[in-house]
Amino acid sequence: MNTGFKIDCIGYGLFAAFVLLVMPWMVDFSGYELNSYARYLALGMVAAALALSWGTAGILNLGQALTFGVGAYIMAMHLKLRASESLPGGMPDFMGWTNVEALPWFWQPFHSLLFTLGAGVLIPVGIACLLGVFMFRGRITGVFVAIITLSLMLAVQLWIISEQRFTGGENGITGLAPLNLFGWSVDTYELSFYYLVAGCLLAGLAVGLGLVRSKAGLVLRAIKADPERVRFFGYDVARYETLAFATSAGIAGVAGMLYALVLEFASPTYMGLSISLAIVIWAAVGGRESMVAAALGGIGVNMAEGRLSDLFFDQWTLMLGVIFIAVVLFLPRGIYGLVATARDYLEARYTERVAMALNREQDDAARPVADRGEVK
Amino acid sequence: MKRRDLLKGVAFGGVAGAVSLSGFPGIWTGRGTVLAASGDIPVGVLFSQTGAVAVVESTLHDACMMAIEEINDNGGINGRMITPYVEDPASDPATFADRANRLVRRDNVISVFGSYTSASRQAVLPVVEGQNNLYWYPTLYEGRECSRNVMYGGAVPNQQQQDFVPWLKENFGGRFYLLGNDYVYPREENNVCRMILDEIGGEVVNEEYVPMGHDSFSSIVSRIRRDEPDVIFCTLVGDSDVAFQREYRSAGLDPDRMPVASLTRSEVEVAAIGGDAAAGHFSSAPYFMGHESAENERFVEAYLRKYGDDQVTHFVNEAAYFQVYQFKAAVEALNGEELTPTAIRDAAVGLRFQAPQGEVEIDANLHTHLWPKIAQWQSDGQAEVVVESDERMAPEPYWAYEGQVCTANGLENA
Amino acid sequence: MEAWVNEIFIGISLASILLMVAIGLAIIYGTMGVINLAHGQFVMLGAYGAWLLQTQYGVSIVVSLPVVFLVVGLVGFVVERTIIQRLYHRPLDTILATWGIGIVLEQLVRNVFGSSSRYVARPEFLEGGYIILGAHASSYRLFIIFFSLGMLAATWYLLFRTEFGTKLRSVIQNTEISECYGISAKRVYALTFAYGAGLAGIAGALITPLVSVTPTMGTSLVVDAFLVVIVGGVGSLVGTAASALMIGEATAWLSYVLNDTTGRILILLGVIVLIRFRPQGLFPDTVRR
Amino acid sequence: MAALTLDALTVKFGGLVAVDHLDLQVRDGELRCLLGPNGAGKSTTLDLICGKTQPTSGRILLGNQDITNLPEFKRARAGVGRKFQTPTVFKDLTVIENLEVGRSSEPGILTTLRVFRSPVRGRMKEVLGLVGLENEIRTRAENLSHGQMQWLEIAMLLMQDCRVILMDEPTAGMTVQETSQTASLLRELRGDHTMIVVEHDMTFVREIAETVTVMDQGALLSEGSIEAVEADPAVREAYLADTGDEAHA
Repeated sequence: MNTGFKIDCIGYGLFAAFVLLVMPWMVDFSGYELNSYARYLALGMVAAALALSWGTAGILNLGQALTFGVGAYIMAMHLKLRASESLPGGMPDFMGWTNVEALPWFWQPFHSLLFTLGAGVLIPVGIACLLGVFMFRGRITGVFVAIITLSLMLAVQLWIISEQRFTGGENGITGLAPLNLFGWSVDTYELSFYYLVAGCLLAGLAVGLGLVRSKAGLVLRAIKADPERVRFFGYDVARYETLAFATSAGIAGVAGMLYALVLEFASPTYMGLSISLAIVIWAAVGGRESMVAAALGGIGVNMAEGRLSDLFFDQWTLMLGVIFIAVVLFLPRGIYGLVATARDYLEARYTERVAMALNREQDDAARPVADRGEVK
Repeated sequence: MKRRDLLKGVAFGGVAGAVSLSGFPGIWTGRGTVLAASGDIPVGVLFSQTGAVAVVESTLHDACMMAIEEINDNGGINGRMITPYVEDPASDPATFADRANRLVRRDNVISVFGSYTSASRQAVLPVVEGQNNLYWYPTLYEGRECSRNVMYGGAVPNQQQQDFVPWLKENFGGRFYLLGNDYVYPREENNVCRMILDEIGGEVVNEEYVPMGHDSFSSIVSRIRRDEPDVIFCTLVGDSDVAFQREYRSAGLDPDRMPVASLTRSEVEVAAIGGDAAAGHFSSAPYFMGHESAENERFVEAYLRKYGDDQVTHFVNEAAYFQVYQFKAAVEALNGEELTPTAIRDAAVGLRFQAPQGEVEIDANLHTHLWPKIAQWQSDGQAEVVVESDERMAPEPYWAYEGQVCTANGLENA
Repeated sequence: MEAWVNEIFIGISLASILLMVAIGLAIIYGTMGVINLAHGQFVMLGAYGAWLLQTQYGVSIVVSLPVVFLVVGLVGFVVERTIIQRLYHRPLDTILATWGIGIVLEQLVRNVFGSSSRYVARPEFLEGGYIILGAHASSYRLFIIFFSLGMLAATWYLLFRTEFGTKLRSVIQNTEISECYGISAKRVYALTFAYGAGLAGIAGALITPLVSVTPTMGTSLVVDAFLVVIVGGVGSLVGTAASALMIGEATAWLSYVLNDTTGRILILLGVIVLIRFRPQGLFPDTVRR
Repeated sequence: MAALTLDALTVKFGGLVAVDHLDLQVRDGELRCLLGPNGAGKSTTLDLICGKTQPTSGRILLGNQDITNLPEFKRARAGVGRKFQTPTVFKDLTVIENLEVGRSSEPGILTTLRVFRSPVRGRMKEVLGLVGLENEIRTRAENLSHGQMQWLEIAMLLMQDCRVILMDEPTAGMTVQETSQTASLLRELRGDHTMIVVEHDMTFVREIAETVTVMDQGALLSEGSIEAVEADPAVREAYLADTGDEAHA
């Protein structure tokens, strides 16, 4: 438990330095790229959220984009209402076109910023809790979890597209007002906005790391290895799995809210099949075992995508495909695996040297350390 | 992880690292392709080359690039070359926004030509409006938008339907079956269609939407068989349109008694449907490949020569083509004044250009006056124009909304 | 009455397409535990194969099937040998690798053939249709129904009545013991994967007259096929057929009574409930362990 | 008083009756050995007690509490611990992490979310000493020897501090020396914990057993001291009928 804690802190610190200093430095702390980078951070955050459920608890959520998208829609609803204040009934334009008489009740509370911010976390968490209880009480695991989460996401996406009167349909919710955060009008191209996103990402990671490094996280890692065995120690496995699943959903919800802010619209493609699989791939490239590594994977792949698409135009998809295959084949634990293996190797060498030194000192006077596994 | 894997991994990571570190950090921000020489005119070209929408959008890209090349080959605009900055938004709205951002904010283009779907246009809007740039959008769309930063080159509902719906009622009867993909455009077109039908005494027997990309139409065809409408008023796009028309054919329905009247079907879809299955049905659009005019002959000939005989021109890539010439005319009209997106926009209003479909004109509301046509598809995959408007039709993006007018000052409520 | 018969026929017809696409997937998933997300792209390759043969050499779809089967099978073989083979002990990772393979195949096809949507004509002798019990049945759809049953039967025969099938089943049961008896597990797996890919190719060629042929056509197919395989039960051919039929009929009826969107949403929710309460599938396990 | 009572416990798998109206009482602090030929239903009985398998009929009482219909984790909380035949420790976790998972007196999320350290003192230290793993606390379980893994699992059960420990062949795969160390470990635990041990190794059984229960074909065959059981003709017959490897019993 506390073994990995120090290493976590170092990793987290380095990551924070990268996000807070190096990335803005790369663009001289200004310019439109900050907006792109903020977008990458939001995507890195959702990759980290997936790593929490997948890497820690072994729950492969192929519908991670569902809660991400829900978060984005929640933020967009608030901003749309603010943009529609001057329209008849304060109703979004797309509702007026489809002859909606009055603002529907489930839109009403999104006038409030506080409600919106709370809902952006709690609604995804609520969805995940319900789905988690539904699945994990039935001891659904592995590929079945993947299929269920994927199917649910596709169903919700279809529903959102078809209920155009209330959701904006295929176009999503567009034409948003800028966010006014307690008097601070957010400009998404400013350094301050970038730091807002970075702060949320680091906070989300801190929450996740806290969970992973607590005893609850230890139990989750045990569940990943052998859920059956954990039950016989008296842990309610379904509840633990739901905990990881819901925390992951909450972080994804925040990431979604930020994403809608960055792009200034919400679209049903945010909860689509391709982004969901992309999230899995980002986490795999970075390393699913560590949230920080997964976030780095999300940021790195998207940065690379931005660059490759610039250099190689439409052939970048081909290159990305090849890179993914190569990572899966040669780096099964992602980039994190490289670091971890190197670390373990060094650690083993060090222990070996210490042990040898000890042996020499003790010589025949004492029995070798390795033989001491005896019952008194 | 085994030792051998580790070594492989290190090698792999090392190469990736070496690539990414060279020129750090500039490599993350600079542009790969050639920068515009001073004096050149930078424009963005933003059509998907990959992803689901690439089927249509790649042809818009081709037409747009051809126009740019033609202009440059003929000495550019007032001697200045157009430098196209090309991006591939991969059919994804979020990527559209990101790439538009790059074009407008990094490459400092003074106009962007791009996109096919409404969703992608709306994704780009915050970017071009935020920077007061100019977006040339060639596609027919649902109207009721009045941005001062978008040049709308395609038809809006009144331009496609005002002549078409009464003509259909006259020739086939007034019982319409409305069928479309589930998104903004079909719903709005059907809304307009209902209004026209109300006015002229027709009726809607059914109105139905299927998800984008949906390709099994058996149930719908059996419902059509049940309802026996006079006209199937169709706003399906892409794969759905193809699958539907083939299903219609194999179900043995008769185009003479129950034709499909489409607002979205162009030569692209017909090529995929197959001429036999499409023959006898109707489309309404301002342009068809088979339209007879000297300008069109030149356009089609040049296009096929450049991109191959199996390609087609259609009402969206025609607009993608002529919009570049409208841009050229606007820049010429500025006559050496400073080139800014707003100046180009203001200079473009009222300009006329002899497009392949006929002489088009840009309205003060930034939409385009077009020449509506009704055509019947033939088994060779071409459309034969059966009705041709004798005057340019004005674009009224808020036609269906009483009291709302799109003017040079933006949306006005009367 | 007519409407009833009609909907039943439509359901069977949808089921036959699902089945064609799903059989190959079921074989690969059932025997090797590989979740092959590139399956849709194998289908797409088959469709392009049929298109190429028709436009270049004027070959009808039906005639092109053996060529398509062999070529796509060969692609599958190469993919298995170079990539999948290294992943048998990490089944969930195959999701990632095969998704990457899918991306690569899609882009390669786009590079070679372009993004346009392609047209393939149905064979002339399958034009037209029949009236059965008052319902309209197109001959091509009837053909596909029978062909898919044929594929099912051939696969069953291959698995349970041939030496290769025996070897395959013994490898699935116990790889080590089989190897002691001189069966090369690697070879058996590679051939099975190739066979599954070949079936996908055939399915792709046969659906060309119904849908449009584009580089992106595979993605939506693979999701549906996967639902069919999982609902049917891992490794069970009968289960795959039954679940294809169930989903096909449910789609037909729900889209007839309600509409296509609601129908699809309900199917997805139904699949979720089925998996939750019957994760072993409709007909669990006849081949695997 | 009985720590554990089985009352006409029966389970059928399809047509096969794996455990057939089994009655069993184990005293508090007793070390009970469960013997029987292959397929006698010994492991299944343990599965039934710990909740891995649900009985078809009959009751299981832990003290006075009826645990027949409780899910596994609630039985564990009530005080049933299980050691499996092959050592089932968490191989990716270190020794101390395994033990921390084992320390499950407060298994609720609200508690575990607030625990961040597992200091080696008190009970943890004691147990580590008992099984001789105090020098391996940072070793990942997969790097332990087979015998150490078995002890680790026993140690986890000790951390769990359960009233009744069910052990399925705790010496399987151990060397002679390791086996005798295990025997002395079990003797030490006797009294504080109630234990049911399934074992084939008769030498080991003789070393530890007080009372022995013999099962055959799912039913109780004989019960008593080791000598009495070995003298029972029914037991001899059952083992002779079994062509398996325990004929020496």
